[in-house]
Formats: sequence, C-alpha cells, structure tokens
Amino acid sequence: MYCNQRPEKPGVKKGMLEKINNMARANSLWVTAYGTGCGAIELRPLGTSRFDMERFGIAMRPTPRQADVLIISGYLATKTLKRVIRVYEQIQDPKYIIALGSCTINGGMYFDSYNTLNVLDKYLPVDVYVMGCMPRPEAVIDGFSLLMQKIKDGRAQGWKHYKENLDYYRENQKKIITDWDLPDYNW
Amino acid sequence: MGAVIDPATDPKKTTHLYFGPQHPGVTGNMSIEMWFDGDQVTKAITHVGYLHRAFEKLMEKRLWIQNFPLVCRICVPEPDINEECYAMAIEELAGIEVPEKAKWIRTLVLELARFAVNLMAFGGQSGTLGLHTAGMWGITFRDFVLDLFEELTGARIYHIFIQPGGVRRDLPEGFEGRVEAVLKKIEERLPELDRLVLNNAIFKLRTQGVGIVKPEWIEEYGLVGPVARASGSTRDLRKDAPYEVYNQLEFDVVTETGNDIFARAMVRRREISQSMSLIRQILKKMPKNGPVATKLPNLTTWRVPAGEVYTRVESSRGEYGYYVVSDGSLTPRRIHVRGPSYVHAVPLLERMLVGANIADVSNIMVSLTTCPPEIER
Amino acid sequence: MIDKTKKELEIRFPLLKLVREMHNYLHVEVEKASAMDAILMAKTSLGFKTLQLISSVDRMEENLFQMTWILENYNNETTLLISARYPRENCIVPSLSDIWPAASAFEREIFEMFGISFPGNPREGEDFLLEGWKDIPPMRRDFLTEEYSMKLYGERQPREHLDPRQYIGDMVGEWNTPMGQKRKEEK
Amino acid sequence: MGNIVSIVLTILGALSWGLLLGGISRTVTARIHGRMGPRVTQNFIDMWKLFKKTSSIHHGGMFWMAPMFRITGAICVLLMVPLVIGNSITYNMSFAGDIFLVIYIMFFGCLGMALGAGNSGHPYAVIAVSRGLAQMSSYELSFSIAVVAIAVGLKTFRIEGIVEAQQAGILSWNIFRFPFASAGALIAFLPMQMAYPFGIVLAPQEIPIGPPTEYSSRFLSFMFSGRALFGTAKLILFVSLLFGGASNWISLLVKTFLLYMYPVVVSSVFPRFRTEQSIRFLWFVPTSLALVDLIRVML
Repeated sequence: MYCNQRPEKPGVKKGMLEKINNMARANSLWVTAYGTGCGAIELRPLGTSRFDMERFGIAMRPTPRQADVLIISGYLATKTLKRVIRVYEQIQDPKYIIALGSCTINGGMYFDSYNTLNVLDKYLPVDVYVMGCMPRPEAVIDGFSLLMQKIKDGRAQGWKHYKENLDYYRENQKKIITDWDLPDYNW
Repeated sequence: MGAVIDPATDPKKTTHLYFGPQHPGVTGNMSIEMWFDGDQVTKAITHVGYLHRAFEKLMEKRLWIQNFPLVCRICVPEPDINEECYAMAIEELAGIEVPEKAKWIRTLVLELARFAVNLMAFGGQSGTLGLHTAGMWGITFRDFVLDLFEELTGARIYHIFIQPGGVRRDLPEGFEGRVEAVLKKIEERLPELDRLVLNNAIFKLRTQGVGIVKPEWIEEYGLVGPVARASGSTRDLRKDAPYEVYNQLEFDVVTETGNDIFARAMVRRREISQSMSLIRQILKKMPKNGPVATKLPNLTTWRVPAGEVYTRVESSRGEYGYYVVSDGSLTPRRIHVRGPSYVHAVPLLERMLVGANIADVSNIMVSLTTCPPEIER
Repeated sequence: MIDKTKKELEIRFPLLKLVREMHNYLHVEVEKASAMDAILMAKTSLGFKTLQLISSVDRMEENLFQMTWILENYNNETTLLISARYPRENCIVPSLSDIWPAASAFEREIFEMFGISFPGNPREGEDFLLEGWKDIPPMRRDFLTEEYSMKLYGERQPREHLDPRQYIGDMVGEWNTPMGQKRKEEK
Repeated sequence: MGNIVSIVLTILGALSWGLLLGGISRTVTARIHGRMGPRVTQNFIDMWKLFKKTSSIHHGGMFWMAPMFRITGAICVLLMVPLVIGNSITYNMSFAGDIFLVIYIMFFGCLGMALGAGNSGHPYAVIAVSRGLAQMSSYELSFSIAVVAIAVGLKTFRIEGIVEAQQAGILSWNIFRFPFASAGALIAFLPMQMAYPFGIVLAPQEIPIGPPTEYSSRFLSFMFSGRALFGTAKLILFVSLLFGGASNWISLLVKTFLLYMYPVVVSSVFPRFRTEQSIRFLWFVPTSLALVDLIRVML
C-alpha cells in the first residue's frame, strides 16, 4: 500500500468484470506528455486533425500520476533513463509502455554511441514496439491499436512483469546509471 | 560565521522548483531548475544533456557520406539545415561545384522547411498560453508541407535529400502545381489564424512587454535569428552572406523593434509570408533542365582533402554553423555543430528568466523556439 | 574587407600562420601564448564583438589539443577563426567567461568532453551533457565508444535476414530478457 | 421515502448529464480544432477506467478527503435548487435554504478541495491552490453582488421565489430585468467553470496541472465526478437565477446544454490570463457591472 515497500505480487484477475474493465482500459488510454526523444515530433501531428488520436480515446495528460501509457519516443540517453524510470514508477497500475523507433529496439544508428541504450527491454518492460526511424503517425496509431487489442485480451502485463522481476530490472538499471540516487521502491 | 547564503537561493525565502524534463510547458527534453520568491524567479539554471547521442563522436567513426543520416537528426523540426551546412563544408574542402539547378532545388527545400517550422512555432506560441486552437491549426498546416516533402524526398521528417555536389533527385513532374496548391490552401486560412492570435487582446496582454531581449545583448551573447531580429537587428545570412541562390531572389529582412515575445511572434508570422513569396519566386525562376548533382568519386574510399572550415546557414531559429576539420582520411577528424539554441537556451534563458513570473516561464522559453537536440547533439 | 584585419593581425603577431582565407572569412593560427591577446585585440580594436563558438580538436598523434575560437563581426558579416595549439597533458586554457557570458557554456562542454580545464570559469565542473561520468572524457580520440557501448549496454544481436521486414518482424523485442522470452512463448 | 428516491435519482441524473455534457464539449472543442473528437460517452469510459486503477499514493487523510468535500458541496448545492418548477418531486431539499446558503456551500466545496490538494505536498498543487483561492474570492464578490441585486429587486432570497417571479414570459427573465447584474454573473460563471481566459488553476503549461496533480485512479475519478456534479449544479442554479428556471424536463436539458456551451466556446478562442491580470479583471469589470444594477435597484 505504501510507496516505500517492496511491491506485492499482483494476483491474476479473471471473469466477466475484468473483461469489462479491460474494455474500458483499452478505450481510454491516457499518455504521459513526455517527449523523451525525437519521435515526439510525430506525436504532435497525431493530435491534430488528420490523425486525431482523441477519437480512439487517447489523450495527453500532463502528469504521470494520471496517465496509463508511457511513450518512449526513440533512443534513451542514460541521463534520460533515470528520469524515465522515475516517471514510469510514478504511473499507477495498470500501466503500459510503447517504444517508438528502431533505436529503442536495438540501438538503431546509435548502436555504438557511449550514451544511448541499445536494448530498452533490459531496463523497462515494453508492451508494444513500433519500428521505423521515425515512425509515421499512422504507424503510431497502429501501435496503439495493437496495444488496445493486447489490453482487451488481457495480455498487456508488462507492469506485472516489472514487479515480479524487479531485481533483474534494478540490477540492469543500476549497472548503467552510475550515480543511482533514486529510492529503491517508489510507486 | 556560517556559510554565506546566496539570497537568490536562500531556502528560507525561496521555493525551489524544477521545470521538466517531464513538463508540458518545456520545449523538448530539457529542464530548468528555478528558485522562486513568491511568483518571481530569482535564479534559474538550465539542465541539458537528456538527448545527448554523441553525434560528434559517432561522426568521427563513419565515412564522410555515412554522416548524412546522422547530421539530419541533430535538429528534429528542421533537418535540412544540417544537411545543407555539412554538404557546404564538404564542398568547400573538396572543391566540388554544385550545378545551377541543384542550387535552386536546395533553396526550395530549405525554404519549405523554414515555412513548416515557422507555422508550427507561430501556433505553438499561443498553444503555450492555452490557446490550443491556434497550435492545432499551425501543426495541421505544417502537415500539408510535410506531404510535399514526402513526395519530393520520400520521408516526412528526416529527408537526407541534400548530398555533396547537389541533391538526390530532380523535382517530380507537376510538383510546382502541388506546391502552389498547398500554398494557396494555407494562404486562405492564414487570415483566420491572424485574427485568432495577433488580434487577440489577451494574447497581446500576455506577450507584450514580457520576455524582453535588450538590443545590446545581441552582440554580447551572439544572438541570431528571430530572437535578434525582434530586437531591431537586421541580420539575416540569406541577405548578408548569401549562399545557394538567395542573391537572385527578392526579399526584405523582417525586423521588429518590440524586443518582446509579441515582436518575436510577429517576426515569425511575417517570415511565413516571406517564405511563401520566396517559394513562389523559386518555382518561377528555377531552370527547367540541367543536372542536379555532380558525380562524386567512389564514396567508400573517398578522402576529403585536409583542411578546416566553418560554414554557416540561416535556419528558422537563426544562424547554424558547422566547424569541420578533415585530416585527409576516410572519416572526419572533428565536426562541431553550433546550433542557435545553444546560446538562446543556456546563457540567455538563464538571464531572461530572472525576474520573470512563474506563469511566463514556458512562454519565454517557447518564444525562443529552443531545440534541445542541437544543444546536446 | 578581411584584408585590413589580416594586416593588423600580422603586424601584431608576426608568427601568425594563415589557414584559410575567403572574402569574408579568415582563419589564423597563433602561438598559444598570444592567443588571448589576439582574441582581445579582435574584440576591442577589430570589431569582432561576438563569440560564436569555442571548439577544440584532439590531435592525438601530435600530442596536442587545437583550440579554435570563432568570432564574428556583426556589422560587416566577417568571421574570424583564431586557433592555437596546447599540449595534451593537463591541458589548461584561459577562460573567456568574464568577457563573453556565452563562453561559460562552451567551456563547460569542452571540459566535460575533452577534459580541458578553464581556470576562471565560475561554473567549471558542473554537469553539462553527461551525468555521473567516470571514464576518460568521451571526445578524446583514445576513448573507444564502440567498445564502451558493447561493454555497458551489451552486444547488439546480429542480423540474420537481409529483408528488413522479416528481420524486424522476427527480432522485435525477442531479446534474451524475461519480457522477450515471454513474447517468444506467446507466439 | 419518495423524497430519498428522488434525491438519489437527482444525483445520478445530474452526474450522468454532467459527464455527457463533458463529452459533448470535448467534441465541440475538437470540431473547432478541425478534428473529429472523441465519442460522447468517452467521459464515462474514462471514469470507469480510473475507478479500476490501483493507487498507492499516500499523503495523509486530508488528501483523501478532498474529492469528498467537492462531492459533498456539489450534492448540497444540487439538492438546494429546485430542478423543475411545478414538479414537486424534484424540489428535494430546496425548502431548507436560500440563495446565500447555496453560495456558502459552493465556496465550502472548493475550500475543502483546496485544503486537501494543498496537503499533497506537491509545489505545483500549492501554487495552484493559492492562485485558485485568490481568483475565487474575486469572482465570488461579483457573483454575490449580482445575486444581491437580483434578490433585492425581486424582494426574496428564496430560490423558489426567484424562479416563480420569472414565469410571466420570456421578458420577465432576470437576464432581461437585470441585464447588468446578469452580465456580471455570467462573466463570473467563466472562472467558476475554469474556462479560459480564467483557467489559471489547471494550467498545464505552467503548473501541470494544479490541484489534482498528485491525484490518480479512484481519487481522480471521484474528483471528476465531483466536477461533473458541481458543473450541473451550477448550471441549474444559473438557469434558475437568470433564465427563468425550467418548467419541464426538456427545457431544463436545453437550457443547461446551451449555458454549458458558452464557456466551452469562449475557452477555444482565448489564451490564459496571468493570475494578477485575471484578478484585476474580475475585481473591476463584472463587479462594476453588478454594482450598476444593485445601485439601480436600491434607488
């Protein structure tokens, strides 16, 4: 319950009610307005008249506390990773991560850079990857619809996975963030 | 005697606040650390580096031509400036001549990019004050220009269209007509945007007399672009040190003397009209036939002659510079990028924010149209 | 219009070396002892009142750092580049931050990237682009970014197919991580 | 017994109407932007989703109470105002108080919310609370003067009495009988609904996003339902005060709908004031407008 304890392992919920809940979750995705990389430039057209993500119930929220989805839009520098972990842990469950762009998949063109991660999967649980450099707004919408489908089927369980394998993720995170000064359990 | 406490950061009298990096009012991924006395900022420190991708290091590892996909990613909203600047440096070092038609196409691409960015920035200025309607319209208009880019270069954002000695391909058939159609469509809607933003009493109230850039700061800090031109400077590299075919086009440098955010928005608005006229002139005067690229040597073994050069191009945010050092090997020795945001977002912003109201922080920041990736590269 | 500048500099600094000259562009190299004099002279008597950039080049083979100050005259649009070479070990270069406020940020970056120290800069040593960096300064030629990246972020998995669609389709997120294994099983 | 049923129905009906109006307003805003906009039922889905999210944020009891204060205030206002005239089941508790009690309860709801949000310890929430209270005291002034002008003019403080006095036809509506006071009250309605240019409390680009910045999941859903209820209550109050009340259900829905669209449309074409600009405007313009009518009535 409190934010300075190790997270409990969440139970598995099933049944009719959970299905309705999942339908509601899938149709109301609130995104943290945090442009972590260059993919953020294509998130702006996504809100305007041609693509209009609001008709799918996707809206931007200015604070992570009220959001469900964190979009990692491109490469992550180690300095940003620290902030992203903090933002991700502030989002309340259930929460999802969409990773945009080739550089989150395998480092992309920055594979030999000393300051960008290569495989985001080691540090945060990614639910949907969208490929491309940079992904077009249509591709981002496609990613969203994939995420919606996963939520409806109850398969978007990255947040549970993160809690269950917290030690694994923490170890990897601490390996590259040399001046780790975040609280270990922060929700 | 205890330690001396700076009155600007005295914890008993000031509030310590962080703006960003997760903050909707901050342009891009950067943060400002501030101390407030009531509503007023007493001290501000900008933190950058969240987007540091080590471009300059990576470019030393790659072939000269392989760097084109890297340089265009230095500035996300306006990538063509980087390609142009880098190509100009290589041409200067290697002594490559650019064919006449390629120069015209390059100018067209640069002007279209400036047009798109100014549309977004002009709308974004009111978006940061809560007038989302104008911001939405601005980005929608920009989308039409991105369609043109897609047809011409095959990509919406990162074009990789300019290469040393020319451009990648000629204009497609009937492209002029489609550019004209887009310009016409946007021109019809622009008066509405003007009425919404520039005639808006509250927009004027929020922007006039706020975020003053004093004219004497221009030389002291090295301010460029719309920020300098809104404070009475008449400096525009397209006029003062013309590159490509800007000396064959007719235009006047846009200047305002308001020094404030409203003057900067006004400069951007007038540059939108200027870009439209320039694009029309380019399409009219452009030679119909001719080569669009010179033949380059085998690119995998291409050694650019040793030398050092600093090339400059006027972007929508101001002067963009590339300092390129070659030692005659397969890869560059050193490339240093000087983006206009470097000075605007770090020393200037830290100075401008002191004394500002908390409500005006993001307002001031957006009026400088800082682009964090070009600070940290 | 650059001739006058060149002449005056040559009178004052006879050891000056001309690097490149164009009609509104001059690049000179001076002795390291007279670099500050040349910059101050350009500012006070030649009208180059603006500092555009401070850059440095690592010439590892010659055991030198080349510093370049790029100055600009806003009145007649001329650029002046002044270079000087400094020994590579414990490199110390005078700071310009009390003359130009913008110099402070450039010098902080160079300190971080090359390890060149600028005594007199009041904000030297503050984090600029990197955070918690413990290795040798990354822009030095002897810092190997690819090895560093491999060591810290793990190897990038090799490409098995040449068709990008198949490659991405197979590879997206199926890494050797708990989340990646789960994705593989789901398929 | 019948009374309790009607109270429950009133609250549920007001909540759904408030949420539906919110959904419609999102669509209207989107159409002004040139977009399609979300479904009209989007707000219900959002509420359901928020209600089923977990929350592990802990800032003490006061923090948890804040949305409750809001809802309590909203329900009290709702029950004090007669919904449809002549329809005795919708009178609920309106025999119990007068217009001043309603104004007091409205203030109380916001105050409780401010106390709770200020307890969250987030600096942005604290800044927003101080902004909001400063603005609230300025618009409450002009609203109260307008209400006093109307009440003195009609010689009654009872809401029923004010509504009954307007039944003689469209020209007997208070908006025509007291045009200046009505204008003052309608300007004060914009900051009440947090519409731009007075939206300084929930300013996402300045203090993201004000008091609810730390609230999530269930608390946020309570907060949103509180806002929807409060919005409906205010609409009904304004319809009763200025627009002749509602003689049947359809006129109630139409009048509240039209009144709701007024801040939505104004919001789309104005940026925000700064705090002191907003307060200066509210102290000066609507207050003097309302005073004109008050002096006229007193003379």
